[in-house]
Amino acid sequence: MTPIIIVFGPLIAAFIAGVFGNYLGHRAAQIITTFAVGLSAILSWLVFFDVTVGGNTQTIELATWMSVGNFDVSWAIKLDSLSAVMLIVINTVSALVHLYSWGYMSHDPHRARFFAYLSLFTFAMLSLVTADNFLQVFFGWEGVGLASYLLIGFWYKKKSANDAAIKAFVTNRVGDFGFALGIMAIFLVFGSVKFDDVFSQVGTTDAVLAFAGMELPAIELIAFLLFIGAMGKSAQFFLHVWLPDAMEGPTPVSALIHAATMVTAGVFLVCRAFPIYELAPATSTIITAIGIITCFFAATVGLVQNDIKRVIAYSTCSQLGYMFFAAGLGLYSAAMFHLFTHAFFKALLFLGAGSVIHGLHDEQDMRNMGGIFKALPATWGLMVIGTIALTGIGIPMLGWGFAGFFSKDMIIEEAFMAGQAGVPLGMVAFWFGVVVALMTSYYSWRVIFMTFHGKYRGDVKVLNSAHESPWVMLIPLIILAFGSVFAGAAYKDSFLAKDSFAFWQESLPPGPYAEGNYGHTYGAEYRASLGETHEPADGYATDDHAADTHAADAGYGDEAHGGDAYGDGHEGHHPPVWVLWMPFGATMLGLVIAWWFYIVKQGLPARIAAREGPLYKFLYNKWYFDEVYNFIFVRGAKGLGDLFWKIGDVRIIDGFGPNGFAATAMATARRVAKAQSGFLYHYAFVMLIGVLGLTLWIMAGSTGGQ
Amino acid sequence: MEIGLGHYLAVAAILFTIGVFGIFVNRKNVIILLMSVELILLSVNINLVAFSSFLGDLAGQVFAMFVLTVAAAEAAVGLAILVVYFRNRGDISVEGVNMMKG
Amino acid sequence: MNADTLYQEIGLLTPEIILAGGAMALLMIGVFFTSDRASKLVYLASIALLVVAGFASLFWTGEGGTAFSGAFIFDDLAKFSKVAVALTAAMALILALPYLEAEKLLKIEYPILALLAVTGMTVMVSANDLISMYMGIELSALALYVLAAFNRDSLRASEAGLKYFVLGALSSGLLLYGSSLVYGFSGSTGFEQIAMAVDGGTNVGLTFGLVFVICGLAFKVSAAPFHMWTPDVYEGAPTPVTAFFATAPKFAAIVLMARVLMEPFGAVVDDWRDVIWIIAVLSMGVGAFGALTQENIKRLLAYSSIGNMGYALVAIAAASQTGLWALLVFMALYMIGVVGAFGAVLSMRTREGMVENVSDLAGLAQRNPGLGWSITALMFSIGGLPFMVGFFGKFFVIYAAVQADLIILSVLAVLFSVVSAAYYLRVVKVIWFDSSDIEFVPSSMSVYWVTRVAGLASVLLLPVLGWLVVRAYSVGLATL
Amino acid sequence: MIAEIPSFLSILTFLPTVGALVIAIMRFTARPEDQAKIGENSRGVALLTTVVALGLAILMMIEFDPSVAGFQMVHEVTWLEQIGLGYRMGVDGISVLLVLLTAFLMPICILASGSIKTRVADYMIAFLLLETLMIGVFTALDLVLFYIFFEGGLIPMFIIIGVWGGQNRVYAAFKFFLYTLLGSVLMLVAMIFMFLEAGTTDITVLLQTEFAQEAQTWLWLAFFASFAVKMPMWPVHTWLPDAHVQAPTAGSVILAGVLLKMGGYGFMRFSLPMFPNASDYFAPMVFVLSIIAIIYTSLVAFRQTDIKKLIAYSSVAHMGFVTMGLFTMNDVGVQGALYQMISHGVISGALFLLVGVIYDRMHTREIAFYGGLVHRMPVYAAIFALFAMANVGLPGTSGFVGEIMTMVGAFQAGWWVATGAAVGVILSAMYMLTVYRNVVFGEITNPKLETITDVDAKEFGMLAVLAVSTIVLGVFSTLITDVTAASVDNLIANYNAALAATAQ
Amino acid sequence: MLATLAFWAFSGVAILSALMVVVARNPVRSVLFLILAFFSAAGLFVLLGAEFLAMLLIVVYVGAVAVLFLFVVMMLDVDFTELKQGFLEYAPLGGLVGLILAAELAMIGFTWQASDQAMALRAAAIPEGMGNVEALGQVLYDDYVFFFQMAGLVLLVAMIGAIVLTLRHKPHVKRQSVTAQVGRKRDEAVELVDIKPGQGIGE
Repeated sequence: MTPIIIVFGPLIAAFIAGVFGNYLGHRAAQIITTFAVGLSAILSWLVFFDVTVGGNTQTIELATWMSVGNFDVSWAIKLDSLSAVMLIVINTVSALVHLYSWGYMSHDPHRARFFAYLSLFTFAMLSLVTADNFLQVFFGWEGVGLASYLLIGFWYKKKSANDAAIKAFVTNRVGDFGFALGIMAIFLVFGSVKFDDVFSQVGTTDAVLAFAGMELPAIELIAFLLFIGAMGKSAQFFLHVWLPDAMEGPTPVSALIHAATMVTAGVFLVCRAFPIYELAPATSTIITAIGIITCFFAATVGLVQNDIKRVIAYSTCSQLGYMFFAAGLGLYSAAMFHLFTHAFFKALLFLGAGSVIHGLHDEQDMRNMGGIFKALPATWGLMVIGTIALTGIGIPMLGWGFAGFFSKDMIIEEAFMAGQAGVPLGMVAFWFGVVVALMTSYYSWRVIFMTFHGKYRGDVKVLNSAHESPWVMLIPLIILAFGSVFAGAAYKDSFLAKDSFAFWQESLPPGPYAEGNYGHTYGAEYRASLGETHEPADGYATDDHAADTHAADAGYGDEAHGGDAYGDGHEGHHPPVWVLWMPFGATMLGLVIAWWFYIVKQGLPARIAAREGPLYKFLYNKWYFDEVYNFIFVRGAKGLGDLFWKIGDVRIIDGFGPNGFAATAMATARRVAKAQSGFLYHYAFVMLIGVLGLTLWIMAGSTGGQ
Repeated sequence: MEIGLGHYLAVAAILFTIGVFGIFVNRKNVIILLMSVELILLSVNINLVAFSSFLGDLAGQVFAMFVLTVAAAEAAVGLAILVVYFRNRGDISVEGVNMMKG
Repeated sequence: MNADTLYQEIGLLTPEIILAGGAMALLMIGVFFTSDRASKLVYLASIALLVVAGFASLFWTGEGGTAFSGAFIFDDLAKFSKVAVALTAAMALILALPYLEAEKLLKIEYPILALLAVTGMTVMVSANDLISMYMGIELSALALYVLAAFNRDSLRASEAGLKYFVLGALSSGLLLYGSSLVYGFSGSTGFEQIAMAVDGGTNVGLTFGLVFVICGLAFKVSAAPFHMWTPDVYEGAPTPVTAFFATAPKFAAIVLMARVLMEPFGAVVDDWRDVIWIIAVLSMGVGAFGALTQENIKRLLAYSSIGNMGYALVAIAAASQTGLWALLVFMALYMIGVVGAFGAVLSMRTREGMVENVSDLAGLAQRNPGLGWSITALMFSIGGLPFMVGFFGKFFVIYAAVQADLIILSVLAVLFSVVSAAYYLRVVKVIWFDSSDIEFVPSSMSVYWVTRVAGLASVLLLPVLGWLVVRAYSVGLATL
Repeated sequence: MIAEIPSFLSILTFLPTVGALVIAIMRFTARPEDQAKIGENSRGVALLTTVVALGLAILMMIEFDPSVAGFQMVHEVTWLEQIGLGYRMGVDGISVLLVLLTAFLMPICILASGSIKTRVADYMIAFLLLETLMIGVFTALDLVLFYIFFEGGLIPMFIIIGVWGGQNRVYAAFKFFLYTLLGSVLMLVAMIFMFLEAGTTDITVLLQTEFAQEAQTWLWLAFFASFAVKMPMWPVHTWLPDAHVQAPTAGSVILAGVLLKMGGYGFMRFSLPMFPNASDYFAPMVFVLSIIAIIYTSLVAFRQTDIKKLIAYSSVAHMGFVTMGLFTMNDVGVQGALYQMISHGVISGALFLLVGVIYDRMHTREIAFYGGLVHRMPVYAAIFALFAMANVGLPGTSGFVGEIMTMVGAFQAGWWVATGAAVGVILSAMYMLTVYRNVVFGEITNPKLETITDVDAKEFGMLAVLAVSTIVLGVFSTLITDVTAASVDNLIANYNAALAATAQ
Repeated sequence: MLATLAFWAFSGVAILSALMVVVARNPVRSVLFLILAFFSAAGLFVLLGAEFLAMLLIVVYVGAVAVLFLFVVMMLDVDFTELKQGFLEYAPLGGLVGLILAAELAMIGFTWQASDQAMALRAAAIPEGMGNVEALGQVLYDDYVFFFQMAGLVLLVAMIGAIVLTLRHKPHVKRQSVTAQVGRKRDEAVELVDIKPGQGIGE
């Protein structure tokens, strides 16, 4: 029952708030939705502990969605560690965002609708992560797309908001296109779209699909198609264009959807389908590459943006890049860990930015801010915590730091290790990870300095009326800040280290770090606790099997067996010390540069910007993606549409078809009528011609016929 | 040269053609049309009688007789219609008979 | 022949005797009593005579058979056709009466000539000899020439009469010339003898004669390219006469054509099928395209009639039992449509007089819904669209054609039916979509009811259709 | 139970005709001054008739046994025994839902005709006749009977478009009529050929008849000519936008909701089972045409300035999924196609109703005229959003189920088929959201819209019923697939058996 | 030999005069040429042994039909000089068609082949030793009585038709009314009119 309440509570609340919101009033709508999501949040923590600690994974089948022959799809709630992690992330952030919105949206006349959308989104996201089959994931996938569309376009009067909403939806649809094809391919190859059925067969299939003229291993193809879906949802390079524009929506939306939850769905999908990706080395490499590019690209663009939300949006994009290259390198648990921590601090940053915007009466341009930390001290403090968490400050050797320190540094270090072990692009990922960490630090601190420090540059009237946010907005921030500080340290072991075997159980491989350092003790312990042998009983993902395939198939090296690929288990699995310090150093360097530019040499950046150098313009215009896409796709579609319509339909099909035929018929008719001249001799002549023609015909071939 | 059935048939054919020719080449006078029709009927009669003679069968002659009868009746009706037409139009030019067309 | 056989055989001519004798009797009455009232009585009596003749054929219980050394035949085909001819002629006369009264054309000669024409038609459908074929055709044709010009004060009518006469005479010439060749080939004018002669092999002379005969007959059914008179005569002749032209003579002529082709020349189908094929296609084409631009509704119906005769010829081209009964079903159903359509045309009378343009029907569905609905149903029925009865006519025709492996012909037939649907639709469009303030004066009872009953029948006759098809079916089986 | 009497289907089919006759009698016996009153009364009669018909259709569904693959409730009257014609009615899993759909949409159409103020009685008669003909198409078990219903539907529709349609209605009505007629006359010849081959027009017998390979090809093409136009498939789709745009709201609803389905039904009833070899042979062509239809018409829809035309083009695209699914000849594809037909009937019907709502108020369908409707019509905006999303194929709505199942089926037939169709899914989002933005969102720029009123109770009721249907079907698709499964499986089994038999 | 000569003479005259019927400018001449053609044809009939038909042709055609034509031509009193133009416009094509037709038909004639059964199928073989008229009479009122009656009907139609089309009761023509004359009464015969002075007899 609990899982059902968790998933459907928000839906019911959304329905009530959406349909009856006008009758019940905004207040009731707020309370109902927040209560429902809050309840879900509390229950999901219970479920989380139940699953990860108690080991109570379960799948509840609610109803049949589709059932045609083998194509059997259920509405189900699958609870395992992976979905449990997602549940708490989603519900916690969502509940806090709901609460926060009480304050943030307090002046909006359409609050009820807003809360309905938020709850609807929550439902969709929950149905996504609790799916037990790919199609239900797709349901949630598109559902969150819808909610995102609705929320981005919430202020429907603004044309830019509407355009952004459509852009988000359509771009996501491009990803969904791949996802949907992936599902079809899965069904074709495995005869089912259920996770259990599919994953139990992945190792045994060697199906080959001819695709676009090439013969591809089915697994690679499926993995790639699914990844296209993930790219769309998680705003990876090529399909990232919608995310910055999505900031047109209210800030709580950005926090919830475009930072903490929806955009991580792609990561979730890759992790969920890791048995497929483990057998798809080529696609994994592509994922790594895309992750690296995204990570770097978004960071570069983030360096020069002036809109506070856009900077954070690019930051999100960049962090998602980290997660993806982690997943591409096979570090699923690390990716999930970063997803988990990122949810807290990125939500914190967004909500903090929202607090700033709220306090400054909807001012978003950082060039019009500065030195407002006095007016918004609590916000300042919380934002700084968020920034520290994001930039991942911590002391490497002590194992102490903010949330981002554990998750991000882990990814960078493991990338190095993977690179050492020969995983393609591993070292590239490492170096880019470091560089991007520098940039992350720079632009994150830039936000803090530009916003809160220095001289105020905006309208004085605004500053005078600037106010700190109400408690209802600050409390969620504080909770998130708490998470940003401690989530990393608290869950490091569970996600990545010694507890990870029990934590993930079968839903994810704990990763090389855990395997390398604790595999022989805890892994064995865990296996023993399950009473299993090395032979997998029936599941798809006993850790051992996963690790084996990991090593052997993903080409991590030629060494005998997986666990040792990262070094000798007894000696531990540790990168060199300089590697540990690299991200830290980069982060600090970024902080210093930011400080120098925005505190010491105030005004220098503005002058550089004013000079409009080519690099600056290139970055400021987001590598000209929008322009290129606009030219190719939007104008292309319009042009093709016009071509097909005005030339194809009107001129060619109608022109030669019905209209042409009608014209011909009328012309023939006129000719027939003209032949009917009214003159007797013509009539007689026609008759004679007829006689003559028929007789000649008969003479020509007495048995012509047909 | 022996005169055979073919000769008679050929004569009938020529008469027939002249009659037909008269109908569609004539522009002058509707009466000529009626006379052309009589020529056609005459050619048919020659045919019938010739066949009758060469087959040794009376039916052809009987047929020809009825054709003659009907031709007379036709002439009467045709001329009556012509008279009516002339009364209405005051002219029997073939060119003029095209009030209705299209 | 002696008196006994004459007495026996004369019974087969009951309908003809009723019609001819009745006509002569009525002529006497009409000549001696010249009042308008007497004329009207004669008129009504003629209708009664036609009905009686129709029923006399229908309820003829004798064996049937031939008379006058095989020159005259009374078989199922003749019986069916005589009923149809007499009844449709009666309908045409019923429709004509109000018009004739209104236009001061009610003279006793009109019904008398009609009766004599019908007599000719009944002889045509019973013809079993080239001479009786010719005499039947001429008897009806001469009467029709006169009827076409009956409104002798109208230039249009007299022009129509003149054109009809001249071309008709030419076609008679063709027919006769062909007949003479056939006679010369087979040595006899009787159809049965011809059949026997033909069975023993043909030669080009016979085929020539056959083609000439077909051409002559094609004129009578107004099949292309011998159709040229049709639009002009339909337009020029007084409307009731046109209605008469479009019904019974067509039926008689097509049945005659079917009989001539299928009985004496049944054995040489291959010789004449091409000819009929070409004529059928041309007719359907001319009918379909010719009508598209027509404004005058009588002219439009003329082209429609040409087209529909093309379909009838398709059935003949099938040259089978199926073809024959399909032809009968088609023609019978077509007659319903035509009678109704001309009833509608005769209802188009405004205060100023008759109008006959398609555009004059504008807005009829609102002004005069009964008439509007009837014409709609009739147009769709003539056009052969389902669910009207007319559809079944075309259906069976094409059925016959496909059965005879005339696939191309069937495809052409249905394609032309699409083109022709366009102008039937145009009439419907004018009735339903356009609006105008032309007001028709209420039509007389007879026209009113004939039009509406025909309209209804073209929709609701489906149950009766089965009976009709079964009748025609047995005719087909019995005849060939 | 009433559904057990043998002529039940005939009663259901001809009940609307009886209603039409009642109205006709009222209309023709009334004095001219009473005509207006008759018009109003005729609405009541029509509504009552259609509701009763719907009730009967529901009874039929209750009585229907989904586990049986063959025809049920068969009613047979021999009519012309000598030549093998008959009157035969019956339903199976393929047709039964289409009957229900028709009966379901009709009361809505009658209700949606409130804006018809002229010649109401004629309008109602035409609609009721149309209902008989539409239901008849799906219940007829006789070739000729089928053809009569199939073609007969053109006549009332012609009148409906032509009399109560928009500006360019005459052109549209003619185009609609002649285009579809041209398509189907060839089928008539083919039907007659089959009739002669099999000696009967009984569809149940014809389903067992094996036609020679070469004949199949020609027969298939002839049927294809008819059904492709009716569907409509690219490139014979151009009648549809015109007809849709010009037809009155209810006409568009019926056109999109039911008439287009006749083509798909025809494929399932005739082309696939009767000419399996030809179907197999031509399947790639159908795929190509379907994909072109999906992509091409989606792009064309994107550029439309007339909202109804946009939806019309979108219908063509969605029908592309149906044809694609049908010719995959696997259970997912075919059932998906059937599902898509039902679903599209509901969704496009609702979309046309939605257009009708604003058209009734403003008398224009120009997208540019509108904008910012959400300010004045929030409920309308919400419902429109729902159906826009359903049209886009969002999971959770019935539109998705049909699309995904057809695509899954298509992927099995060939990856490129599904890929092409999936491109259409992207494009559908593009045009649908764009039009939604332009009509509903933004500021009210047109002062004429300041006074526009939101949906009234009647409109809301109709739309709500459709909305609930869309969502329920989107979530519990087995409601439909359970009914269709047995028949479709049977169809596919026979198809494969026939192919296997000829392969040897 | 004489018969051969006669054939050529009759047929030549027939064809030439037929041609003149068509091409003569004056319709009166056309009629006269028509008569000539009939005479020639009658000659051919005699050659073929159909004396009765030959007589019939002259009596009926020349005596009745042709004269009727002549009457009408004269009655209609058309200004024939106006009706000249356009004769040759279509003549080449028409001539071509005519030539082909004639050639075809003549070819048919010269290659004529009757059916093998033709002789056996004859309905009324010409009896031996009996004159043509008698032979015809024998069959005409026996086997062919039906056609005879039909011919009567045809003539009746022609009569009715001619009368109904051409007979006119012109309003300005004074006609004798026998019944009115006979039924006259004395008191109707004279009307007494009182004429007032200076007014005259007015209406």
